[in-house]
Amino acid sequence: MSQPRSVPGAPPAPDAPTLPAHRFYELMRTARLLDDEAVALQRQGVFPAYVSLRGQEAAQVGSAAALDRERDFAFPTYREMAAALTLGVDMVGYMASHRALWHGGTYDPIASRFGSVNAVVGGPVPHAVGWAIGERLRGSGGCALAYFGDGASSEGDVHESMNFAGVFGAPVVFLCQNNQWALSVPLDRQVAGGSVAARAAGYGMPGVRVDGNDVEAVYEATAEALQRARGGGGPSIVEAFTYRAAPHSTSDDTGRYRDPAEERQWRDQDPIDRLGAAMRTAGLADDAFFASVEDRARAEAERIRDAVSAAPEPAPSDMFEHVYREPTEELARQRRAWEQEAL
Amino acid sequence: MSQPRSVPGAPPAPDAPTLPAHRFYELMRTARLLDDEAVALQRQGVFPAYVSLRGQEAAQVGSAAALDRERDFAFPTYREMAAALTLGVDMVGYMASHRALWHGGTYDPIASRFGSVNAVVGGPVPHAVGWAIGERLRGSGGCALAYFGDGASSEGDVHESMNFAGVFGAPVVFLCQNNQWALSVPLDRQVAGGSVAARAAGYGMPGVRVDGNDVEAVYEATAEALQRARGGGGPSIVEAFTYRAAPHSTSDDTGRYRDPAEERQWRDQDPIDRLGAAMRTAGLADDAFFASVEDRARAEAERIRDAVSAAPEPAPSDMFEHVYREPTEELARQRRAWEQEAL
Amino acid sequence: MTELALRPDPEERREGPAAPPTPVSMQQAINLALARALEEDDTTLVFGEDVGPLGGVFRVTDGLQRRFGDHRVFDTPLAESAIVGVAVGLAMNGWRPVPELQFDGFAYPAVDQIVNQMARMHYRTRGAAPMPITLRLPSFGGIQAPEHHGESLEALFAHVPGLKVVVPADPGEAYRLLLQSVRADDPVVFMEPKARYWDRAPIGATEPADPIGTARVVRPGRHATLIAWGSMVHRCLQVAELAAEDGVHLEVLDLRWLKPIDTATLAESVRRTRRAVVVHEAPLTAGLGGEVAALVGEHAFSSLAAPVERVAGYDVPYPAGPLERQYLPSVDRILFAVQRTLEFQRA
Amino acid sequence: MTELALRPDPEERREGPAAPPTPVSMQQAINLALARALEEDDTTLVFGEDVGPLGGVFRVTDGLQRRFGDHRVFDTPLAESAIVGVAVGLAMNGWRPVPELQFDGFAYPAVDQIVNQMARMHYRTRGAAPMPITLRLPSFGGIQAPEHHGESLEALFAHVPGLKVVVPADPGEAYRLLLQSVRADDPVVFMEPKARYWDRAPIGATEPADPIGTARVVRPGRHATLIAWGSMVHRCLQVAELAAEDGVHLEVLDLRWLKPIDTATLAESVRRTRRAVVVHEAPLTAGLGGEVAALVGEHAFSSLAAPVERVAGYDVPYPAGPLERQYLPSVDRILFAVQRTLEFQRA
Ligand SMILES: Cc1ncc(C[n+]2csc(CCOP(=O)(O)OP(=O)(O)O)c2C)c(N)n1
Ligand SMILES: Cc1ncc(C[n+]2csc(CCOP(=O)(O)OP(=O)(O)O)c2C)c(N)n1
Ligand SMILES: [Mg+2]
Ligand SMILES: [Mg+2]
Repeated sequence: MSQPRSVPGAPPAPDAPTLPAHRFYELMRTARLLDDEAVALQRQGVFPAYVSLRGQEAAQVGSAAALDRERDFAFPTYREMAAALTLGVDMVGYMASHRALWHGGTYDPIASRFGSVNAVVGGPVPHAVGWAIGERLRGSGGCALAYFGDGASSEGDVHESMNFAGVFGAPVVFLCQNNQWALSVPLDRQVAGGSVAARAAGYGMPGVRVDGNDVEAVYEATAEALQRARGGGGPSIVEAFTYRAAPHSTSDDTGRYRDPAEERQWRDQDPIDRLGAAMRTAGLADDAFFASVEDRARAEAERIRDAVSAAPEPAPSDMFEHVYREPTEELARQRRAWEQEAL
Repeated sequence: MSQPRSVPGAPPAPDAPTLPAHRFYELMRTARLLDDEAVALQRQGVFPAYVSLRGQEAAQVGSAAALDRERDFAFPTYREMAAALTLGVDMVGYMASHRALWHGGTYDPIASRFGSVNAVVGGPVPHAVGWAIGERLRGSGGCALAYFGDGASSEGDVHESMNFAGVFGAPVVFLCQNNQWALSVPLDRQVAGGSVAARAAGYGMPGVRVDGNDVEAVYEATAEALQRARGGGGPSIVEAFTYRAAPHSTSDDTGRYRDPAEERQWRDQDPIDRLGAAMRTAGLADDAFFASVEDRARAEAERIRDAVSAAPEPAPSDMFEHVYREPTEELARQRRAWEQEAL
Repeated sequence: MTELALRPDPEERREGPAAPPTPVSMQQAINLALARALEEDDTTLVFGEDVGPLGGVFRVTDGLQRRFGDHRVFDTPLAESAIVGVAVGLAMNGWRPVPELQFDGFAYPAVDQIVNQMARMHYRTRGAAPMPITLRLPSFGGIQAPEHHGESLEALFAHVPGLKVVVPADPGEAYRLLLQSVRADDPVVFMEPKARYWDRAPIGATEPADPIGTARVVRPGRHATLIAWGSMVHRCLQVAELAAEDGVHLEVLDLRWLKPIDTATLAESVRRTRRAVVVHEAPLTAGLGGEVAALVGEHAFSSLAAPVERVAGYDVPYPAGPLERQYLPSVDRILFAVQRTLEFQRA
Repeated sequence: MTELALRPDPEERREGPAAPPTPVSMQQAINLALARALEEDDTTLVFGEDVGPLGGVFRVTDGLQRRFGDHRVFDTPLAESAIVGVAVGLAMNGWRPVPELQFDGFAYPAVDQIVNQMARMHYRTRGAAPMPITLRLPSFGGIQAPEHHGESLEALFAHVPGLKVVVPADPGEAYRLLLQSVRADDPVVFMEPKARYWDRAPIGATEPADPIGTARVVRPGRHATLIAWGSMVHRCLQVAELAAEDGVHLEVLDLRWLKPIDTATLAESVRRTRRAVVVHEAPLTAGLGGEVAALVGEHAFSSLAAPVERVAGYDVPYPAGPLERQYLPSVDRILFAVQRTLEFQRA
């Protein structure tokens, strides 16, 4: 098992091991436990709905860990919880989006260098390009990373973004998590040609498909793309080939459209189990390691679960906040009317 | 010079020669003279504006001639006058669009199997895909051909269309006239990677770039793509690499953005001159041929010019026609009000 | 590249529509209408994101692919603009497309194809190109959904020449209006109020539909007219019920066709009641309530005893779950407006 | 892949804006405002299709790239949705983008990025993401242009929470309102009336702008208020001129900010004149005239002596050249409406 050069992800907890694989493992395991907690919260009626990232932990942790948190900026969709975790985003604020406390979440996306949760498939991808062009103009050396799915690759915005970035040589990495399903539509009915990475050549940029369940492979590919972008080499596509192990969301019913055998087959490819086994084989981890990770991960998942469950609902008047920076009299009037009629 | 197998374009005039090259030459020459007439009509104030296709005659005649006029359907942009001519569209009705008598022109696009003039860059491309899917469902064996430019290739709609067609295996040919300019923006600031045909691989479909000023090469490439589509082989991209020899439109000023030397250089590549010279060399045409073509082409261009100039303006009340098939009372009311106030 | 290979099971095809259970949900009513449309006209096609094996995120197309085959009912790539653009091309080739866009907020990427192409193709071609498209759009709020899943685009569509726009308020209406829209030869935007998908009622499948562009009085009254569409019809009925307890008799008008609007019925009602309150979920400013107020002003000016009241969403982006209740017109807010209109005194 | 290599010529950079010739065209006034915005704030960026060497199809950005360099003023690929999306990303990274969409009818492909992203990003991020974008949009008809080159999208934009929308009517207004929009920290859709690009007037470059959201009375009068924006302000002034000859004194109100609307000025005027005619180019149904009529009804009901008249485009797709004159509100049609409002008798 090769070791990445460095992992500029979240600073390790004081008592955490320091090898990248150890960090990856702990992040993935924490994400998994938190994901499980979130599914449970939905069942308990605390979350109205939740989109699980189960199976995609390696794709998210590996890619996010490659970012420089001082300079780079990630643009997520609605399924990048493990990426948020890796980047040190306030996870209670992140989960607030799933509790429907505020659509974008309640963390500060600018300070976190991790955009708000965004539900428009493909919609945030051009933002990454604009951010990257701006960074390049300023010469500050940061890179943007745009997360999107196999389904999103069908949207016009994703194409416009790739072409735009190619023309400008913008420092952006298009990180496709190809989990082989876009809700109920399988890859072969979604992506003509079957590969998002293969689109790169048509834009004159490098594109690579990596095993998305191999966290180090994803890390390496993303780091390479970022390094190239940072050096003025322009954009690239990294396609992490993985599998959406859970239903699309807690409202979904996979029984209607996919074969449970496929799910079982991919269960053997679980990215966390794979890394764990490889670490054992390589002598990088023993029972004590796994036990201590488990303790910390569980504590963290439970802390976040409890905090998001306990988070106060937004004040009703929050509805009128942040519509504008420079408020309008008309909106103030509506707010006064609301105060009289609704409070 | 190789000869295409057959040219199912407009039936030859009674006294016209019958070899494909002869037909191509005459169509291109007619298109050129009609184009010149149209530019003149704009100068005279008969047309409010005109978009010349000068330099692209081979790309249009060659591609349109490959279509089966009984079964296929072409979707043009605003610059496909020579394609319309080749397909036997009522050219007075076509030119009516440029005289601003009716936006889409006054020919019948369904009967002509040639869509209305469409000014939205990229907009008609998904129509071709839909038409082709419908044709395939019916099993009638027709193919759709979508014209678009290098600039259009940047639009989301073009990508969504290519991917959609790829997924459905739709019988459609994406015919890009890459004339190296999108208004004032040159190819290298428009198309990342530089080639539209190169995008095809990313959709798992064949793509080919041909010399767009070689009418027979364009014909061959289009015919091959159509044959494949008709046989169930799905969509392809044909990129005819050519040059917009004239300004973008009669309102344009190329002096602001491109080097006259480039224009001069491409003048030597004029597709009509090239075919004429090749025909002479091959012994397929002599002075008498060129003289007789010239006579017929001029007569045809002048006939169309005179007819479109003399065409009646639309009746003001036409504004209220065709908004719906099943008219609404509200619109009838507005029409009555208009009759009282405006007539 | 995959093929449209799956053909309908001929056994299932023969069956015909299941006898409508009584009562049925709006979801099922739309499903039954789609099945009937697919059955009665071989050129009808149903497609969109996840409408096939999944049966749509609201199960509205449940079972249709199995019954009619995946050449008649099919999933598309995730590309709203192309979905509408493909529908336009299919229509030009003689088909009768019934595309679905999955959620209201995801209709925005298709606005160009809707406005510049679907709505204008018949005009542009001087009537040569048929354009009998019914664009189904699960719409409006009330289900505490994530962002973009609770939008009200009716004002946008109602402004576009060449479109017709309709919103059913109950299962029977949904059944009749959808069949009518599919059979119509003009493009119709069919906005389904998500919050009512689970309402159950007998659908009266054999009742004839009223003409396109007609509103309906769902509760007669004499003191003021409440004008609404979709879910807000129900809210207005609740309000009318409450007001009746106080002896105030409110007429509730389900406008339903938002383009063309039934000005005659609207004007007749308000001329009689002399007071009007229009209620919608969309933000107040430049919402369709302005159009309704203007029409009332134009056609019932002399009868009007008070300004037309508008009760609408606030001019804020659609808020998250717990705030939705505050955002949507509530019974209380409508009652306040009724009170204002009843108590109005000319200055 | 090409680079943003060209840097501004330092000589030219030092010059500052050319002293505005008096009078200047609206085109030039906008150019001067853009130059000033680029000069006073290094984070301002101007981009769009053909805005660089060509200087825009209306020459509005003429010379700006040469003067400020192609890192500040640059051409984009032909992709409207990405143009707005890139502006959103630039704004998130601390820039002040001034993107142009080439023509009104080509704003439709960008509607998703405008509505779902640009207008909501500040809200979605609870104020964390600045969004000081000014989206320039050559708008409206009157130049007998090809299809899609003469649209009126103001009702669509005015309906979107989070946006501000403004339309200048003359060169001085264009100069001041554009600078104000660029300096403002909220997204503004700046709709430029193409038909007035060539109007010349002194621009009063040092005059302060009125606050955002204020209308202006361009001609006082007492018999009725004409309410308009953009080109229609001029048409209304013509009408007022003609009416004055008959002793009818019309007030002309340039609404100019269509979001937020200056309800106070509007109401004050109509309370005084007791009659209102709203004029716009967009199709009648669900146009912004409905909003204006509703506001007048709400705020001046007791003063109103007649229904608010609406003179608008018809509910048809924008017609070709020779029909445009028939389509746009004409002096005659506005005069008819004035006559109706003056002669109105309560039933
Ligand atoms: C523009 C848009 N259209 C439709 C939807 C509804 N929708 C939400 S997720 C989804 C599937 C997305 O698939 P993919 O991009 O592969 O991401 P994944 O869910 O697999 O992570 C769909 C259709 C949406 N959110 N946005
Ligand atoms: C959606 C859209 N955006 C912008 C325009 C304005 N416009 C008209 S033609 C043109 C350039 C098109 O370039 P290309 O696709 O290469 O075709 P060409 O004009 O070279 O034939 C532009 C920007 C338009 N018509 N449609
Ligand atoms: Mg996916
Ligand atoms: Mg071109």
